[in-house]
Amino acid sequence: MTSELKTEHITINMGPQHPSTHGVIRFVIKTDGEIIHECDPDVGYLHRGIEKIAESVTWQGFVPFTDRVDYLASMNANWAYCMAVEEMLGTEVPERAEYIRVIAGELNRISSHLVAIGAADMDMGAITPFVQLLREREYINDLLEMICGARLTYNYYSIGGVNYDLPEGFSIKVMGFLDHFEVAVEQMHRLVTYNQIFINRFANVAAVSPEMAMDYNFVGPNLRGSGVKYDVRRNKPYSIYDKLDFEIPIGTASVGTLGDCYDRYFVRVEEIRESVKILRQCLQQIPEGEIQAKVKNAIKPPVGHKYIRTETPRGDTGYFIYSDGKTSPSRLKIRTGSFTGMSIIPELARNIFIADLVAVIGSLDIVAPELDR
Amino acid sequence: MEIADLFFYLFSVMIIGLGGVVAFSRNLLHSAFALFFVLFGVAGFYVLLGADFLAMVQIMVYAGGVCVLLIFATMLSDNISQPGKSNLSFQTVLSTVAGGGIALLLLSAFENTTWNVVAPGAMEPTTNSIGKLLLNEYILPFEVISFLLLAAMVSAIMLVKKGENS
Amino acid sequence: MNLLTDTLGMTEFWANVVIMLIVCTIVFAVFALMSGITSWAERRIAGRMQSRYGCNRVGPQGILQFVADAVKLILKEDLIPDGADRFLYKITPYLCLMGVLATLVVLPLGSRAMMVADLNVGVLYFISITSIVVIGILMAGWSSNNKWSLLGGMRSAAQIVSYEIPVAMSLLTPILIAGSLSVGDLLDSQGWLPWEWTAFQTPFSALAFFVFFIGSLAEGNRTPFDLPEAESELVSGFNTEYSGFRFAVFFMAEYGNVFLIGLSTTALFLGGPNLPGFLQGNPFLSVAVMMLKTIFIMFVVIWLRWTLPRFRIDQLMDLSWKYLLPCALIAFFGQSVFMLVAHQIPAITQITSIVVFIVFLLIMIKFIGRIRTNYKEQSIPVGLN
Amino acid sequence: MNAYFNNIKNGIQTVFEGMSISLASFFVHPITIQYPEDDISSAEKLKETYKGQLGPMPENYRGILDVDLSICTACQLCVKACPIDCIVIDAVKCDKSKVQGTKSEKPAVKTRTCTRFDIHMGKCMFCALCTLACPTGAIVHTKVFEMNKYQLQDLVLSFVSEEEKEKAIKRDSELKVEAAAEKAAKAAKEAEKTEEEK
Repeated sequence: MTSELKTEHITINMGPQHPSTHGVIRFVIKTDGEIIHECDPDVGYLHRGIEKIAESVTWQGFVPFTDRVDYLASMNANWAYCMAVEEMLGTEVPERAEYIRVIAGELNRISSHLVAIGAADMDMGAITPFVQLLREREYINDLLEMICGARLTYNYYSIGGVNYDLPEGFSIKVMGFLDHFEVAVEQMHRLVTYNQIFINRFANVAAVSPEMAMDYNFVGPNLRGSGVKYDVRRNKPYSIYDKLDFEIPIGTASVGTLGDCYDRYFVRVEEIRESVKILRQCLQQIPEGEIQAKVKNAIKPPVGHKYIRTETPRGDTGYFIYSDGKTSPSRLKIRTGSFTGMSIIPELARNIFIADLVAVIGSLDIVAPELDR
Repeated sequence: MEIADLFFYLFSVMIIGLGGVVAFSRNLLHSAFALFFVLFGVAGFYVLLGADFLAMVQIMVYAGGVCVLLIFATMLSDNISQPGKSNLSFQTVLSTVAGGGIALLLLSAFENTTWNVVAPGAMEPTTNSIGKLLLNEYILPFEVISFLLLAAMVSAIMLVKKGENS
Repeated sequence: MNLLTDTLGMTEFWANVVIMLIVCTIVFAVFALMSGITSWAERRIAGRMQSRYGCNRVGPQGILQFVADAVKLILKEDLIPDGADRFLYKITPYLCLMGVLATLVVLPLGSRAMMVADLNVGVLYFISITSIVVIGILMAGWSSNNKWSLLGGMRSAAQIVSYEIPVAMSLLTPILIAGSLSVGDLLDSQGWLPWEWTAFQTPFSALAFFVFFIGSLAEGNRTPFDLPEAESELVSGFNTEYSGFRFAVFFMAEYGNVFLIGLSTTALFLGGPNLPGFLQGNPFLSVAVMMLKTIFIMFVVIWLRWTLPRFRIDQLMDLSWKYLLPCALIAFFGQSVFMLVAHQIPAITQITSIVVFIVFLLIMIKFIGRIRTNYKEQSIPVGLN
Repeated sequence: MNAYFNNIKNGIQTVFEGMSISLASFFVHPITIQYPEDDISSAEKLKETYKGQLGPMPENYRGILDVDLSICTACQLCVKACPIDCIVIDAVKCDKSKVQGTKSEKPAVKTRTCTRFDIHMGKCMFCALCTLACPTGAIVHTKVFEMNKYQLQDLVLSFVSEEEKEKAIKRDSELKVEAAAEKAAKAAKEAEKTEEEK
C-alpha cells in the first residue's frame, strides 16, 4: 500500500487561441489530471513594436499609438504620454482641460473595469452579467464618442490639453447616465459578485500576501487587492486629483484570505464606485475656459529624459521618454501593469486547478496587447 | 420466430462478438469499452428471462459503475492518452493455465447441474417479491451486508484521508 | 396490431416490428423537434436576458434557425483529428444520442397510455440507462486525441457517476409515496391539484424534488454544472474536436437532455398529465398539460443556465456528496417516518400538503416582488437620447 | 458546522436573487441595433425603438475622411500631421476658380490646386490628427463608416479626378506661359524703361 501510483503529467497548451486567455497569450501547463504542477506563460504574440514606432513619428503623432497599447483604457494611456511630454516642455495645462481629462479618464477607467469584472464573470461561466456590464460600457462608449467621435481608440488628449471641448449638455447626460449606472451595476453585483457559487470560485484562490505583491512589483488594483494602500492618484498626485475627494479601496479579505482572487476582483468593483464619485465632483466643479495650452506645431523638447507615472485601470503605467531635441522621441519605454501581473502567474499557478488558473488570469485583469506593446 | 427470439440472437451475437474483443483486442481501452457492451448484453438476457429488477441492477452497478471505474483505472495507466496503446501480454503460460482451469470448472458445473426447465409463459415481475424477500426473510443478511459495505466505505475514506494528511 | 395482422395479412412477428418502428419514429421525431426548438428557445431567452434579441433572422422570430443550423452542420466537412481512434470517434455521438433517447422509453409524452413502455421497473431503468451517456462521453473524450477532450470526458464521467447517487436516493421518496417502481403508478399516485403533486406533498418530498432537479441538471451537463464543456476552461470539453453531422448529433443529445429533464421532473414530481376527474382520459388535454409543465421546467433550466456561474470540479463533488446526498437521505428517512405517522392519523396528509403548498406560494410571491423591484431598477432611463 | 449551513443559506438566497434579476432583465427591451434595418443616424427613430436607451451617432463621429477641395489650400499640413503617412498631396500653383468653376477672391497665381489628393483608408487609423491640423477645415471625418471593398486598391480614395488633374495641369502650364509672357513683357517694359531713362 505504501508504493506510489505511477502517474505522468500531461503537458497542455492553453492558448494562443483559448477562450479564457483574453487575447493571444499562451500558457504551457503541466498538469496532474486537473491539478496544475507548472505553468509557463508565453508572451510575445502581440508584439507590434509600438516603442520603436515612437522613434519615427512626431511627438504629437505618437498619441494615437498610445491608444493601441491598452485598448481598454486608451484615454489613460493618452494622458500618461501627454503628461510626460508636457513635463518636458514645461507646458501648463489649462484648468478646464485638466477637468475634462479627469472626466474622460475616469469614464474610461469605469469602462475598463467593467470589462475586467465582466470578463472575470464570464470566465466563471456567468455570461449574462458580462453582456449586461458590456451594455453599460456601451453607454460609456456613447458618451466618449460624443466628446471625441471615436468609440475605442480615442486620441482625445493632445499635448497641452484636449482636442475637443465637451459638447453641450454633456454634464447632464453623464449625470443621467450615472443615476442609471449605479443601480444597474449594483444589480449585476447582486447577480454575480455576491453569488455564493461565484464567491466559492474566487475566495481563497491564489492569495498574494502584501510582501509577495511588493516583491513581484504589483501595481494598481492587483496591489491594492493585497491590502497595500498605494495609488499614484493619492501618493503622488497629478492633474487635479489632490482637489478631489475619493477613497482608495483595498482588499479586506471579506470572504477569504487577504489578496485572493476575490479581493482583487472586489477592489475593481469598489473603484468603479469611487470613480463615479470623482465624476460627480468633477462635473459640478468644472470651470469655463481654455481647453488647450499654446503649443508649437513642431514640438522639440529640450534634451533630457522624463519618467511619468499615472494610475491607469491596470495600475501604475509609466512612460519613460528620452529626447535629444528633435521632432520625435529618441527613445521611449512604456511600463505597463499587465506585465507585472503576468510575472506572478507561474508562482500562483502551482497546485491549483485548471479552473483556478482561469480565475487567476481573470482576476489579474491581463490585457494581451499591453503585455507585448 | 418470436420477437424475443430475435433479441435473444442479437444479444448473443453482441456478447460473443464483443467478448472476443475484450479478450483479444490489443488496445486496453477498446477492451474496457467492449466489456461495457458485454455487460449490457447480459442485462438484455436478464430481461428476456423476466428478471427485470436484476437487469436494471446489472446495468446500474456493473455497466454504469464498475465498468466506468474500470475505464478510469485504465486511463490512469501509463501513456494512455495516446490511442493505439497496446496491451501485449507476456505471461502466456500462466494465463493459459488460469483460463483453462476456469473453463474446466465452468464446464464441469454445467455438466453436473440438473437444469430446471420451465415451460415458457407469462413471467411475473420480480421486483415486488425480491423486495419482500429482502425485507422479511433475509432482513438480517441484508442488513449485515449493508453494514459491511458501509464499513468498507468509511475505511476507504479513512485510508485516503490518512494519505492526504501525511 | 390487429389491423396489421388481420387486414394486411402480416405475421405477428412482422406486425410487431412494424409497430416498433412506427413508435420509434414518432418518439424520435418528437425528440428531435423538441431538441431543435429548445436550442432556438435557449438562444432567444438568453438573448432577452442579455438585452439582445437572439436569433431572429431565419423564419418568423428566427424559429427555423435550428433547421438552418442542422443543414449547415450536415453540409460541413466531417473532420477526424490525426491520431484519433477512428472507429470509436465515429460511433460515439450516436452512443450519446442513444443513451438520451433510451430514457424516453419510460417517460410519458401524455397520459399513462402514451408511454412507449410502462415498465414495472421504470424508475430504475430511468436511472440506470444514463450510463450509456457516460460511456459515450468518456469514449468521445478519449478517442479525440485531444487533452482538453480527455479532461472533459473524465470530468463528465466523474460528475454523472457521482450525481446518479443523490438522484437515485431522491427518487426513493416518490417511490415510497406510490409504492411502486413503475412510472405509470407514480403518475397515478398524484392528483391534478398542485398540492396533490409529489413535490408538494410533504416537506420531505419537496426536498427530494429539489435534490432531484439539481441532480438532473448535473446529469444533463447544464450550467452551473457544465464542467465537461466549460467553455472558458476546456474550450469545449469532450466535443472539442467534433464537427459536421457528428457535432449536430451531440448538440441534439444535449438539447434533448433538457427536454428529458423537463419531462422526468414533470412526470415524477409535478403531477404529470393529470387532469381533473371529468376531463380524465382526454388525450389531447393530457398531452397539452404535460407539455406545458415540461416547457415550464425547460424554461427554468435555461433560465438557471443564464444566471449562474459555474462550479469548480471539487465544489461540484462537495455539493453532491456533502449537500445533496444528506438531503436526499433526510428526505427519504423523513418521508418514511411521516408515512408511519400518517398511517395513524390520516388527516395529516391533506393538511401537510396544503401547508407546504402555501409556503411555496408565499416564497413565489416574495420572488415575484423581487422581480418587480429589479425590473423597475433596470428600467431607469439612461438619458443619452 | 455553522459554515456548512451558512453556505446552504447564502447559496439559496443568492441564487434566488440572481434568478429574479435575470428574469427581470428578460422583460427589459433589447438594446441591440438591428443594423441594416435600423437607421442609426436618426435620433428620432432610435428614440422610438429603443425608448431613449441609445444615443444616435454624434455629429463629430470619426468615420471615413472627406475633403472639400474648394477650400483646400494644399498646404500639406495634414500630410505632415498624419503619423502613418496615408495622405498624399501633389499640388500645382494655379487659379483654382478656373479649374473648379468656383469664385476665388485671392489672386490667381498664389492659390495652389491639388493635382492629387489620395487617402489610403486601409491604412488610416481615424485619429483625427489631420482634421485638427487643417487650417481651413477642408479635410473632415464624415459619419460614413461603411467602406467594405472587394479590392484593397479600392480603399484608396482619390479626391481629384483625372479630368480635374489634367485641367489643373493645363491651367498651370497656361498660367506659367502667361506668367512667363507677363514676365517677358515686364522685362521688356523694364528694359524699355531703362532704355528710356538712358
